[in-house]
Amino acid sequence: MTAVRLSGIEKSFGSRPALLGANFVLEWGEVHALLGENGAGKSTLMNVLAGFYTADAGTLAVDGAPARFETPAAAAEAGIGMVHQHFKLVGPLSVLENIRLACAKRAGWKTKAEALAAMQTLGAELGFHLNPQARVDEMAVSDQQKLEIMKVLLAGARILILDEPTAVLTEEEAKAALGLVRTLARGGRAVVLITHKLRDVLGFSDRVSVMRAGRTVIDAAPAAGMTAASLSEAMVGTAPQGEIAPRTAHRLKPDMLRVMKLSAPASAHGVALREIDLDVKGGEIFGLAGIGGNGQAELVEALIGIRQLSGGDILFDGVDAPPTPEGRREAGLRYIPADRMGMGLFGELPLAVNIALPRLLGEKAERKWLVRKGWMNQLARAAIADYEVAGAAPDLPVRLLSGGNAQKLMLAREFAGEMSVLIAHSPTRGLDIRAVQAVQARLRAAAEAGVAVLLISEDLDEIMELSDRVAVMSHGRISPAEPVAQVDRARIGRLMLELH
Amino acid sequence: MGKLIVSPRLAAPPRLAAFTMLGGLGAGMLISAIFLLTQGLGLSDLASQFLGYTFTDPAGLDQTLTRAIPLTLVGLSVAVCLRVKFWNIGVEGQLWAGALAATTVPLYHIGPEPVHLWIMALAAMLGGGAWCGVCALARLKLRANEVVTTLLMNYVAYMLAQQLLYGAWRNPEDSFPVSRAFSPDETLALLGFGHVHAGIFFALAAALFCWWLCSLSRVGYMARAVAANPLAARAVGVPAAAVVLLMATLGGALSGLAGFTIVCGEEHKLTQFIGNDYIFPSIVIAYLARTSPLGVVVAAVAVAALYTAGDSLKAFYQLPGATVLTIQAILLLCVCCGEFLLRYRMDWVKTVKVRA
Amino acid sequence: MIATLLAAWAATIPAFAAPFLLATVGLIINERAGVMNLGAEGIMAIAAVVSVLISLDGGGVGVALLGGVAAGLVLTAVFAVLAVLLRVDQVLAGLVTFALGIGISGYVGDGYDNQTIPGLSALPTSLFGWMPKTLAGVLDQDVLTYVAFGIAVLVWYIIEHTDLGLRLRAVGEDAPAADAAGVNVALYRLGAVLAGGVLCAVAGAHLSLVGSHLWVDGMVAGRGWIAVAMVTLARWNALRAIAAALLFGAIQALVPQLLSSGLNVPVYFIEMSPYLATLAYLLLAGMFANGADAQPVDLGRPYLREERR
Amino acid sequence: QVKLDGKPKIAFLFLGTATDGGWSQSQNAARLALAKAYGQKIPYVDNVPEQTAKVEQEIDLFLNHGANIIIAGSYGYSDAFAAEAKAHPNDVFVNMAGISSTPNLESFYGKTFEGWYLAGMAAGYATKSKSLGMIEGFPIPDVLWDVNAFALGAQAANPGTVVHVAFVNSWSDPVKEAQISAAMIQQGADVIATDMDSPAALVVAEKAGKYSVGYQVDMAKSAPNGILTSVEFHWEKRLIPMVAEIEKGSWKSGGTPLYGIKEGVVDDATFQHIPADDIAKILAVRQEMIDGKFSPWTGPIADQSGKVQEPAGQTISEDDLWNMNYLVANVKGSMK
Ligand SMILES: Nc1ncnc2c1ncn2[C@@H]1O[C@H](COP(=O)(O)OP(=O)(O)OP(=O)(O)O)[C@@H](O)[C@H]1O
Ligand SMILES: Nc1ncnc2c1ncn2[C@@H]1O[C@H](COP(=O)(O)OP(=O)(O)OP(=O)(O)O)[C@@H](O)[C@H]1O
Ligand SMILES: [Mg+2]
Ligand SMILES: [Mg+2]
Repeated sequence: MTAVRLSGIEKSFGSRPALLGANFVLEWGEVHALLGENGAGKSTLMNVLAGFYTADAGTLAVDGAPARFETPAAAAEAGIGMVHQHFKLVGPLSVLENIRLACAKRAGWKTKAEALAAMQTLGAELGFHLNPQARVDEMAVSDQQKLEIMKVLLAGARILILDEPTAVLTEEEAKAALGLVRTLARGGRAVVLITHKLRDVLGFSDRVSVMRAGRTVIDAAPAAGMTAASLSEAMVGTAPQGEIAPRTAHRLKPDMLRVMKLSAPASAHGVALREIDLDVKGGEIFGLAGIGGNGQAELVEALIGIRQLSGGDILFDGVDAPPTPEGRREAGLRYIPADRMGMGLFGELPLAVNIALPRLLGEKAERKWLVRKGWMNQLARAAIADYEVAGAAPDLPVRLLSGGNAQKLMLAREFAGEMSVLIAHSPTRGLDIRAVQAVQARLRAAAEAGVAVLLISEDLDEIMELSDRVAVMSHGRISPAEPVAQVDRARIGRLMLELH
Repeated sequence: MGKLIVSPRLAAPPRLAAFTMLGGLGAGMLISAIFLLTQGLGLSDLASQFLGYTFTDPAGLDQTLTRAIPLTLVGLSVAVCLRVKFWNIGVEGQLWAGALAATTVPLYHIGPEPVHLWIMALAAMLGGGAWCGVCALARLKLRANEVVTTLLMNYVAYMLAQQLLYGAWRNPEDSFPVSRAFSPDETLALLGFGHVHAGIFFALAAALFCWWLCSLSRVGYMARAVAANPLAARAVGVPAAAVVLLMATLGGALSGLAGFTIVCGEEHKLTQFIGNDYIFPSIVIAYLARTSPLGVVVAAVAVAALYTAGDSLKAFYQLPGATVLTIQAILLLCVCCGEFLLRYRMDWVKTVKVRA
Repeated sequence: MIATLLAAWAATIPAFAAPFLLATVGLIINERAGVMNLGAEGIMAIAAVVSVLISLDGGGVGVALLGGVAAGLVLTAVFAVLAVLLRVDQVLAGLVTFALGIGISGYVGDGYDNQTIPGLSALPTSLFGWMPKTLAGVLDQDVLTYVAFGIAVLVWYIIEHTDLGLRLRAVGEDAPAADAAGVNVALYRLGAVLAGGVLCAVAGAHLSLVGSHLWVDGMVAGRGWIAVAMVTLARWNALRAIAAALLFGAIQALVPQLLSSGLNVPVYFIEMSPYLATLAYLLLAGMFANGADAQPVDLGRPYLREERR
Repeated sequence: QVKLDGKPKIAFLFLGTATDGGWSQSQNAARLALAKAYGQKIPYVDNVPEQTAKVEQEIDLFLNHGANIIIAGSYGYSDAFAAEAKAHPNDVFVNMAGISSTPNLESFYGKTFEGWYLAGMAAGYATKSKSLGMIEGFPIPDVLWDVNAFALGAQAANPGTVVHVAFVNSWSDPVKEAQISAAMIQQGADVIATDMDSPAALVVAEKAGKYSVGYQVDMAKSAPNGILTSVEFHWEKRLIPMVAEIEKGSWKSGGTPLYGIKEGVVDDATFQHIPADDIAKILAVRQEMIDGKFSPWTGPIADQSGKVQEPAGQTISEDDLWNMNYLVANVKGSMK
C-alpha cells in the first residue's frame, strides 16, 4: 500500500525555482532514503509534504487519497511528522513544554502529568533520557535531535520525515537512531530519511530516491542494488572528473600561524576551547577534521579576533597577532566562512560594495575620504572576470547569486591583496562539482604561493585529498597533527568521537 | 475558490521602489485631502493653504524655512542612526541635552565672550551626542534595547531641564521658568528674511556633511555593512562597535545642534517647551527620505510646510492643532503600506483541482 | 504631619498605578507573542477621549468604558494589520499608531476639553470603616483599579500556566517552531495584539473615568511610553508588572502630595527618578546578563513561513 | 497715538483652548462680545505655547492676513509682544496679563486681588477646619497677590485661618490640579480655591463634599453644591471701549494699567452656601472697594517669616504690587 505519492511537484521562491516537477513515492513499512546535492530540493519537497510550503503545481496523495496541506497542522492531522534539518524547537522553553506544544492536541493530553507520563514511557522505550525540565537551548545538539524525534512520535505520526537526522550525532548515536527508525518502519510506519551519508543509505534503507536540481533522477530504486559510485553519479550527474594536480615540492615557512594553549569559554549554547595548540606552516594546507559543532566555529572566531579568549596566544609569523579583526586582516589573515551569507557576505549590499569593503579598512585603506562608485565597480568587474562569477553585475545584491557563485565572490574578495594565512571553513559546502574544483584549485595555489592554509571541514575526503597534515577537533580540543601519508582513516574516525 | 499567497520578493525592481513610494505619498495626500474636505474646507482653500501660503507667500515661506531648520537636524539625526539600524526615538531628549549644554555657556560665562556662539554650538553637539552615545554604548556592551533607552532618556533630559528652569536657572527678574536672555553675541543672526536665522547654514552644512559621510566616505560603507550583516562586518574587520557608536553619537549631536538653533536662533534663551513634538516628525522625515541626508532636507521642508499650513488652518478654519500630526500619520501609514507591496508579492492562486 | 502625608500618599498610589499596570500588562501580552507596540500612548488617548465623550453624552460609566475600549480596539486593529499582516517594521507601525491616536483624539476631543464628567468613584467608605484608617485609605479604591490588579494576576496565570499561554510564548520565542507545532502564528499574534490593545484602552479610560474626570489634550502625558519601558522593568512578567507599576505610581502620587504639603523639594528630580531607575535596571540586567535573556527571542521579527531568516 | 491702516481687524491668541472652562474661555467670551459689538468675525488661534518663536509666528500669520489689532492674554507672551509691537508700529497689540508695553502695546490686567479678598472672606466664613487649599500657577507677582489677598480676606473673616498653597508651575494641567486638590483635602483642607485655568480642582472638592472657589469664569456648573463664588474676568468691559478709541484714533497705550471691580473687569460671582448675613458683610466690603474706601493692601501686613512688609496705616502702591515677592503670614507653602 502506498503511503504517499507526490507527483510533478513544482515550487519556486520568488523567481527562483527549487522544484521542477519532482516525484516521490513512499510505501508503508519502508525506510526510504532521499539523496541529492545541497540545494537539490530535498528539504523543499518534504516541506511541501509536511504542509510547510504550498506547491505551485503537482499533486499529493496520502493513502491513495488526494490531499493538500495548507499548514503544518493539517499535515500533522494526516499523520505526517517531520524532523526538520534546522530544528523547530522553542529554545527558551523546557523539554516538556516543547512536547506539550507540539503534541498535546494530537495526543489528547489534558494535564501536564499526562504529557510527562507519555514522554517518559516513550523515552524509556527508545532509550532517550531527557530531563523534562531542561531548557532546550541549553541542551546538547544531539539531545535536541532526540527531542525532535520524540516529538514526532508522540504526536502519533505514521509517516516520519527525518531531514539529515544524523548530521549532528556521533557514529554510535547515529547507528542507534537509524536502528530505531528501521524498527519503526518494520512496525508499519513509513520513514523518509534525507541524508548525505552513503553509509546510512546502504546500511539502513530499503529504497532510494535521488534528486538533482529540483527533479527526481532516481525514483524509488531498491537500495540493495545500489553502490556508492552509482549513487554519487546520480547525484552530481556526469561530472568532469578533474585531474588532481600533484603538489609541486616547495619550501615550507614555519610558524606562519601558531596557536599556543588557546582557551575560550563557551558562549551560551556553544563549545569551550580547551588549550588548543596548532602550528600551520607557510606553504602547507593543514586539514582540521571533525564533526561540526565541536568547537570549529569558536576556533575560527578566536583566530579572526572576534571571540574573547580566556588564555593562550596566537602568533602570526612569530609575532603576537594584532588584537582586532581589522589588525589581523591587515597582517595578512584571510577567512572563508562556513556560512558565507551569515559571516562572509552582505546579501543586501551590491556586489561592488562586498568586494571593495576590505580595501576601505584599517591603516592601509585604499580610499579614506572619497569612495567613488566607479572605483568599486572597476574592482567588481575585475573580480567577476577573474573568478568567473556567473550571473553577476557590480550593482547586483549578492543575495541573488547562486551558492557557488557567491563562494567564488567570497574567494575573489579574500584572495585580493597580500595574504599570509588563510582559514577556509567548509569552503566547498553546498557547491556543485565544478565550483568545488575551482575552489580547491585556488586553495592549492594559495598554499603553493606560500600561504599557510588552515582547512576546516567535516568532509574527510576533502581533507585527505587536499591536506599536507591532518588533525582532528573534538569537544573543543585538537589532536596532534600527523602527515597525511601516515593517517589511518579508521583512527581519525575514532579520534572524532573519543577525544574528550 | 482561490487563495491569496503572500511571498517575499527576491529583488524589487528599482522602478517599483519609486512607484510604491510615490504611490504611498499620493494615496496619503489624497486621504488627507478628503479628510480635510470633510472638515469643511474647500478645494481652493486646500490649494491656497498648502501650496500658496506655505511656499509662495513670503510670510509663509519664512515660517516654513524657520521651522525646517530644527526639523532637518532631527531628521538627519534619526536617518544617520538608522544607517546602522539604530532606532533613535530620543531626539527630544538629545535636543534638550543640546539646548541645556548650550545654555550653560552664557550662564556660566564659559570661554571668551566673542566666540560664545561657537562654543555653544559645540557644547550642544557634545550634550546631544553624549545623550545618544550612552544609549549606543548600553546596546553594544549591555544589550539594552535602544528603543527603550533612547525613549527613557527623553524624560530624563526633559525633567532635568524643568528642574533647572524651576531651580538654579529660573529667570531672576520675574521668577518665570525661563533662563535669562542671551546677549546678541550669543544668538544666531537673522538673515533679513523674516525669522530665518543663521541656523539654516548649520542645518545645510550638517546635511552636506552627512551626505558625504554616508555616501562618499568609507565610514558610510562600513555603516552599510554593519547594518546589512553585523557578524560578517566584524569578521571582515569592520570595527562594528565603533561605527555604531560613531553614527549614534553623531545622530545625537545633530539633535543637540537642533536644540542649539532653537535656543540661539528662535528663543534667545532657554524656555520650557522647546523640545516638544519632535519625535514623530523626525521619524517621518527620515523615513520619507529613505535615510538619505539630502532627501532629509527636502522632507523636512515639506513637513515644515505642513506645519505652516496647519497653523493657518488652525487660525482661519478652526481646525484643531492635531491636524498636522494626523496628516503625518496618514502619510506614513500609506507609505508603509506601499513598502509592503514593494517587499512582497501577492498572488491569487486558484485552488487546483486535486487529481488522485 | 509626616504621618498624614504618608497615609494620604499611600491612599493615592493604587489609582496612580492602575493605568500603568493595565497598559504594561497589555504590552506584556503583545511582547510575549513577539510584537512590540509603541502605539500604546495613542490607544490610551483615544480610549480616554471617547470615554469622556460618551459620558458627556449622558452614557453611564459602563457604556463609557466599553465605548473607550471599542475605540482603542479599532486603533489597535490598524496596528495589528500593519505589524502582523503587512509586516511593517514594528517600531514604525507603533509610531504611526501613536500619532494616529494622539491626532484623532485631538480631533474628536476638540471643544470638549475640561468638561467634567461624573466618572467612577471609589467604593463606599463605610465598607472599610472597621479597618485601621491608613489601610482603609489604601483599600478604598474604585472598581476599575481593583480590576486592573486582578487582570494582572489573571494574565500572569494564563501566560505562565496554561496551554494558551504556552502557545503564546512559543509564538514570541520562536515563530517557525511554533508554526511547525501547529500554532497559527498570525492568529496568535493578532489575538495578542488586540488583547493588549484592549488593556491599553482600559488604561486610557481609567485615566479619564477615574483619574481626571475630564478630557484634556495631552492628558495621557507619556504614560503609554512609560508602559513600554516598564515591560522591560517587569522582565515580561505580568506579576512583576504590579511591582513596577506600584513603583511608578508611588513616585507620581508623591509629587502632588509634596506640592500640596508646601515642602520645598526638587519635584522634577523626584519625577525623574523612576525613569532613571528603569534605565539603571536595564543596564544592571545587561551587566549580569539575565535581564536581556527574559526578552522574547522573536520580539520585533515578523514571520512569514516561506521567508528565510 | 497709533493710526491704523483702515478699519479695525481684530485677532486673538489663546494660551489654552477656547473652551478650557477658565482663562482662555473668559477671553473667548470677550472675543465674542467684541465680534458682536463690531459685527465682524474675529479669528483666533488657541493652545499657543509661551515660546517666543511660536507666538511671533502666530502674530505674523494674522498680520499677514490683514489683522491690525492683536489681542492675547499671557504673561509669557510679553517678550514676543514687545518685539512684534516694535516691528509693526502701525498695528495695535494688547496683552492682558502681560508686563511689556510700547506706544502701540498695552498690557492691562485686572485687580484680581479685590475679587480674591472677597472670596477669601467667604472661605473664612465657610471653613470649619480653618484650613484652606489654593492651587496656583507660577510664583509671579500677579499670582502672589491673589494668594495673599485670599489669605488676608480669610484672616479678616475668621482669624486663625490658614491657606495652604501649591504651585503647579503651569497655567493649565488639569490632571495635576485634580491630584493636588485631592491631596490637599486628604491633608485636611475643607475649601479648595483654584487660581488655574480649569475647574479640575473644584470637581474633586465637590466630590469630596468640600467647598470651593472658582476663577476666571463662573465655575458654579462644575461644583454646584460646594462652590462659594468665582473670581471672574470681564475683559470685554475694557476691550470694547478700547477698540472704539482705536477706531477713532484717540487711543494711546496706557502701559500696564490695572482695572478692578469698579470698572467691572474683575468681579465675584454670586456668593452662596454661606449664611446671608455673612454675604451681606462681604458685599459691604465690595461696595467700599468700589467707593475707593478700602484696599486689601493696607498695613499691617507681615510675611511668612514675620517680617513686616507694610506698616500699619500705609497701603501698598500699584508699582509695589508688581514687585510682590512674598507670601503673607497665614499662608503655608513655599514659593519654589
Ligand atoms: N525559503 C526559501 N526561500 C528561498 N529559497 C529557498 C528557500 N528554501 C529553499 N530555497 C532554495 O531552494 C533550493 C532547494 O533547497 P533545499 O533546501 O530544498 O535543498 P536541499 O536539497 O534540502 O539541500 P541541503 O542538502 O543543503 O539541505 C535551493 O536553491 C535553495 O536556495
Ligand atoms: N535568503 C535566501 N534566499 C535565497 N537563497 C538562499 C537564501 N539563503 C540561502 N540561500 C541559498 O540556498 C542554498 C541552500 O541553503 P541551505 O541553507 O539549505 O544550505 P546550507 O545551510 O548552506 O547547507 P547545509 O544545510 O546542507 O549544511 C544555498 O546555495 C544558499 O546560498
Ligand atoms: Mg540546506
Ligand atoms: Mg535540506
